[in-house]
Amino acid sequence: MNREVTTVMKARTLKRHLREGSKNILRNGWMTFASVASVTTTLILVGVFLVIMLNLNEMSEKVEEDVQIRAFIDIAANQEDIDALEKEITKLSEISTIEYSSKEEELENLMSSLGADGEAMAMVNQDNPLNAAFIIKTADPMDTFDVAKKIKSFDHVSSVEYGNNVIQKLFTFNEYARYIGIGLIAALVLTAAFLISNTIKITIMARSEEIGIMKLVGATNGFIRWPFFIEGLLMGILGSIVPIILVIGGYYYLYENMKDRTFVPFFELIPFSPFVWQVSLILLGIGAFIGVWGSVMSVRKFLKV
Amino acid sequence: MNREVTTVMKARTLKRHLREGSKNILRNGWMTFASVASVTTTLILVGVFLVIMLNLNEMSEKVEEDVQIRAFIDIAANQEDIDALEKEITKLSEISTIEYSSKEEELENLMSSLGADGEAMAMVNQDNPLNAAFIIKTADPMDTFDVAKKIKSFDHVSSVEYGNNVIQKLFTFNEYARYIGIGLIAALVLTAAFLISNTIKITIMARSEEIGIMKLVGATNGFIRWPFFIEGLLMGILGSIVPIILVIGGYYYLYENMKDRTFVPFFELIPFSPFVWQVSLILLGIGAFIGVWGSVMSVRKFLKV
Amino acid sequence: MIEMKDVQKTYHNGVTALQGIDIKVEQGEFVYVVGPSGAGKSTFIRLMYREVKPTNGEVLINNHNVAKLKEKEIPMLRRGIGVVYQDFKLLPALTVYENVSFALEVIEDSPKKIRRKVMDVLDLVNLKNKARFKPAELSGGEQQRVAIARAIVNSPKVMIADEPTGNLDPDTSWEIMKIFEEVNARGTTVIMATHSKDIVDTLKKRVIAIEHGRVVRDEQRGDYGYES
Amino acid sequence: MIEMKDVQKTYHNGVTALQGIDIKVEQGEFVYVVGPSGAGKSTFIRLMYREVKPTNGEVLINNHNVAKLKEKEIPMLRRGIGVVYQDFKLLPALTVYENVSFALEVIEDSPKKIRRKVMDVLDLVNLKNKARFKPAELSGGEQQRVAIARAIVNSPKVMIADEPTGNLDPDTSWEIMKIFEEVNARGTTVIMATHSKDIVDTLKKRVIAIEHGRVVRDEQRGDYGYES
Ligand SMILES: Nc1ncnc2c1ncn2[C@@H]1O[C@H](COP(=O)(O)OP(=O)(O)OP(=O)(O)O)[C@@H](O)[C@H]1O
Ligand SMILES: Nc1ncnc2c1ncn2[C@@H]1O[C@H](COP(=O)(O)OP(=O)(O)OP(=O)(O)O)[C@@H](O)[C@H]1O
Ligand SMILES: [Mg+2]
Ligand SMILES: [Mg+2]
Repeated sequence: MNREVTTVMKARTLKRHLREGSKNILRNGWMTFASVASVTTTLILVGVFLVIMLNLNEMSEKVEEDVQIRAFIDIAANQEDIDALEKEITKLSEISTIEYSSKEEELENLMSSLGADGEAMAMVNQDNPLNAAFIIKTADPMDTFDVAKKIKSFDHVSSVEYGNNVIQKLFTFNEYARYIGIGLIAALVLTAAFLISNTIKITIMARSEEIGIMKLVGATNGFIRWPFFIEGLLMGILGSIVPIILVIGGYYYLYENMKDRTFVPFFELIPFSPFVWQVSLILLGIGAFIGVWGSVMSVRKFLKV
Repeated sequence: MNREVTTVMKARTLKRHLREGSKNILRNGWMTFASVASVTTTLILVGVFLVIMLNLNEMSEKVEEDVQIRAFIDIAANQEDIDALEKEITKLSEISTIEYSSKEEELENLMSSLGADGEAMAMVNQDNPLNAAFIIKTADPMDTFDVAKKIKSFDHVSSVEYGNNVIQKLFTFNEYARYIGIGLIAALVLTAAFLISNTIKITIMARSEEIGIMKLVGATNGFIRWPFFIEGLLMGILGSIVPIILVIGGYYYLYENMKDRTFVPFFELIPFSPFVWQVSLILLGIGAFIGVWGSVMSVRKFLKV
Repeated sequence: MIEMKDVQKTYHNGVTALQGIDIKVEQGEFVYVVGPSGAGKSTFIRLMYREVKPTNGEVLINNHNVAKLKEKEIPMLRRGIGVVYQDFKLLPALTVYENVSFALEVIEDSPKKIRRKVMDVLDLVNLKNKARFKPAELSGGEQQRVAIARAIVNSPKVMIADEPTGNLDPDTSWEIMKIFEEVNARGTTVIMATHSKDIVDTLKKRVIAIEHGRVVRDEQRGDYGYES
Repeated sequence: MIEMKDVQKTYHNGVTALQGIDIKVEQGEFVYVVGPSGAGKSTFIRLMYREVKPTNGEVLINNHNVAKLKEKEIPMLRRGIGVVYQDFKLLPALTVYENVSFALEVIEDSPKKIRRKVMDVLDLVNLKNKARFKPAELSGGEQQRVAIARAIVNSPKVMIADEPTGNLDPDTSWEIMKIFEEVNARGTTVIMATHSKDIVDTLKKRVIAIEHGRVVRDEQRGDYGYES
């Protein structure tokens, strides 16, 4: 009589657990509904956030990619010097592209960027006071500052510029925004996890008496836990359906409406597919994982009867 | 025997309800704890968001306030024309300030904003090709575009400029970000409301049998509802304590560490007081309101026994 | 005082627990309701304080149709009736004292009176020393006595008891019956569903026997009537 | 087979429900446990399937100390003991059929066997026609019979019943007692706490009387012993 219960489960018992787990979803109608509603709401929030944050991240990365270093070449430098400088710069491992821009190109560039002022200055064309320059991009935009500093120390470099002030500000700003975004997403997912498992915990708490009865009738912890496991999994999956539909539908709508209107250059959405499928999978994963985790953890508490 | 129960409550009964409501917090220990934990987590999220969003909003407003319209005056215009133009512009109701900037001031301005290029151009100073301009700010930065368009149509205005390209992008970007921010905050508060009242609903569901018994013993709906009202209020208030402490403490820390390091010009936090007190009050209000609302609404369902 | 006219009760699951019930109980009577398990005794009793509504027919308390009471009038009805439920229906979160006092708080009695009445009645059922215990810390018979205490604490006009001695030993049962007789002597109508042949045959009262949802016998000073 | 050595049980609230209990019950015995309300009968019974642990002393089942069982061994102990709880302890979300079959699913019986055994035992307690009902849709006596059905469905070596006839009319009680005797005749030890003087005095068995937490009498073929 005092043998331990064997831990190998018979196939029919697994079937029984699957059946019971699914039935429980219906048996505890109201409670299940409330739990699933919690999962749904939380995941909608997570979904919306994920989409926004990932897009903003993508955008700010694009903006940063536009950041280029402009190394002005000493007027006194001859072609040999310039070639030597180019080689030296190219040796820097952080560099991705380098391009030569002549005096004339530089002036044109300046004029077009100045708009009205530029036109007014067209007349001084003959007197071009500008230097030729190398336009350099780094593989990782974060290296811009370092690289610029290094280049500045090279021979025949009269001065170095990287973006104008505003872009620089935007740059720092973006960096912060991205950290904040990642922090928020993490906080949100953790909060979602806590809230969902908390809700499930309460519904299971309400059934602690039942769990006690099951134990008295001779059920092992595993036997009791299985249906809760299935139930949690189903609740998590059920709860992620609506968020997934909303994300797919909402993003489709947004994407279709935005793709032609590139009114702000770097305000461009990540392509629909496979992005939404990835986000959907993440949501499903969070829902299922937290559903299972929440219910299994909560049951544990009541198994010590 | 069939008289209706009077609805005027005796003072001692109110006292009884207050006592019972507070006791219930302890009686349903685990459930209460889970509910309060839900409130706490959600409000922390709301609090962090509020602080971030309000600050970002403030910052982007500051950036936008820097946006000014530069209306260049025709070279052919004489002083009379200029005076007339100034009057005309000043009549526009959206205008907040207007300032005259001479040819020389304009050139200086351009040179300093160009950095290295500007120095190179110092030599062309004598040949100043630029126009004099009015520098105009609108009361609401959102009016910038409209006002600029109007001014452009005025006589003796050669061209109109408002900020450079990047600022303009940033501007549109900010506008979107702000809408998104407001949307997120609203969504978050609504979600918080739903989640909290949902959690409370489940805990009360678990007590539906008790409510049924109370009704059988002759309790009126009001009599049953009151302690739940108190309980909900207390749970809401308890749940907002930790978020409030975190917001106050966290913001204090942040503010103290940031105020000297203005490494990014417009990255400046809203002053500590009264900002945190306002946020704290909002959190307390949300907590208390939703606590009460969640429990009273949930009880209603079970009063129809 | 309590009257049923051709009452039928069919539960939502289709079980007809009672049918064709015509019965009249006068104020101050003492009535046993007997019958086999599942006969409909509890349902008969539940109709009186409107835990269930009749599917057909009328249940009149003081000539008021109970089924037609407005939502707001129901608490008043129930306060006039002390009920000992077959499954006790104690509030698990409250102590013995609080469970009993709840019936008095509901009618907004003064705290002083509440205290005195509750302690008196707990003394009567011999549970004064367990006043601060929760129901889960009591034995079955102790819980049943708490339920009895709660039913009589506000001196109701009618007292209904569903199997009030099912978890009690004979000695305690007799003590409880003595209390019921005293309550009855003070003018309270007592209606008691029971399986105790001993009690019914010894303390002779009116007996209503229900079988398969119908009244099959209604005798003054009857006996339990089923062979054991 | 079941043995208690100087057992004492003090609940966490300080109530000493049992003390100095020395008792031995052999396999196949039929034992009544009697005593007044709150004497400690249920506690005495709960010790055997380890719903509660003794504060002092030893409870031995087949010479294994129940208090020393590992967490994993407890289900095995309980599967060998069929229990009718005083408060039934039915699972409210499950139907009558499911409540009974649960005891068989736990031991991973085959679905076919489960079906047959459950229907047989429901027939035995006369509830075959209520198999699909939830406990809340049953009368008190019907619930009690479901609890009895669950206790005997897997033919346990030991059957423990706490007041199993408290909500049953005498006729049904006798039917249940007949079932218990049959179960006992097949070799199952039966331990039954009861307040029914009738049953104890008619079906003479060993009687253990508990008062104030102590065994005050232990007789073979004893009688209920309390005056009514
Ligand atoms: N809430 C309910 N919903 C559905 N059916 C019910 C409900 N309560 C009782 N019944 C059914 O109504 C019938 C009568 O039940 P009732 O509780 O009135 O019997 P009883 O005479 O009190 O029995 P007992 O002596 O066992 O307590 C039973 O067959 C039962 O199954
Ligand atoms: N879970 C518990 N926690 C604390 N005290 C308890 C608990 N269960 C029972 N008691 C106390 O232990 C004593 C014995 O209770 P027990 O249930 O064993 O009595 P009993 O003989 O079964 O009585 P009854 O015939 O009324 O069922 C009682 O005084 C009771 O108050
Ligand atoms: Mg009944
Ligand atoms: Mg007992």
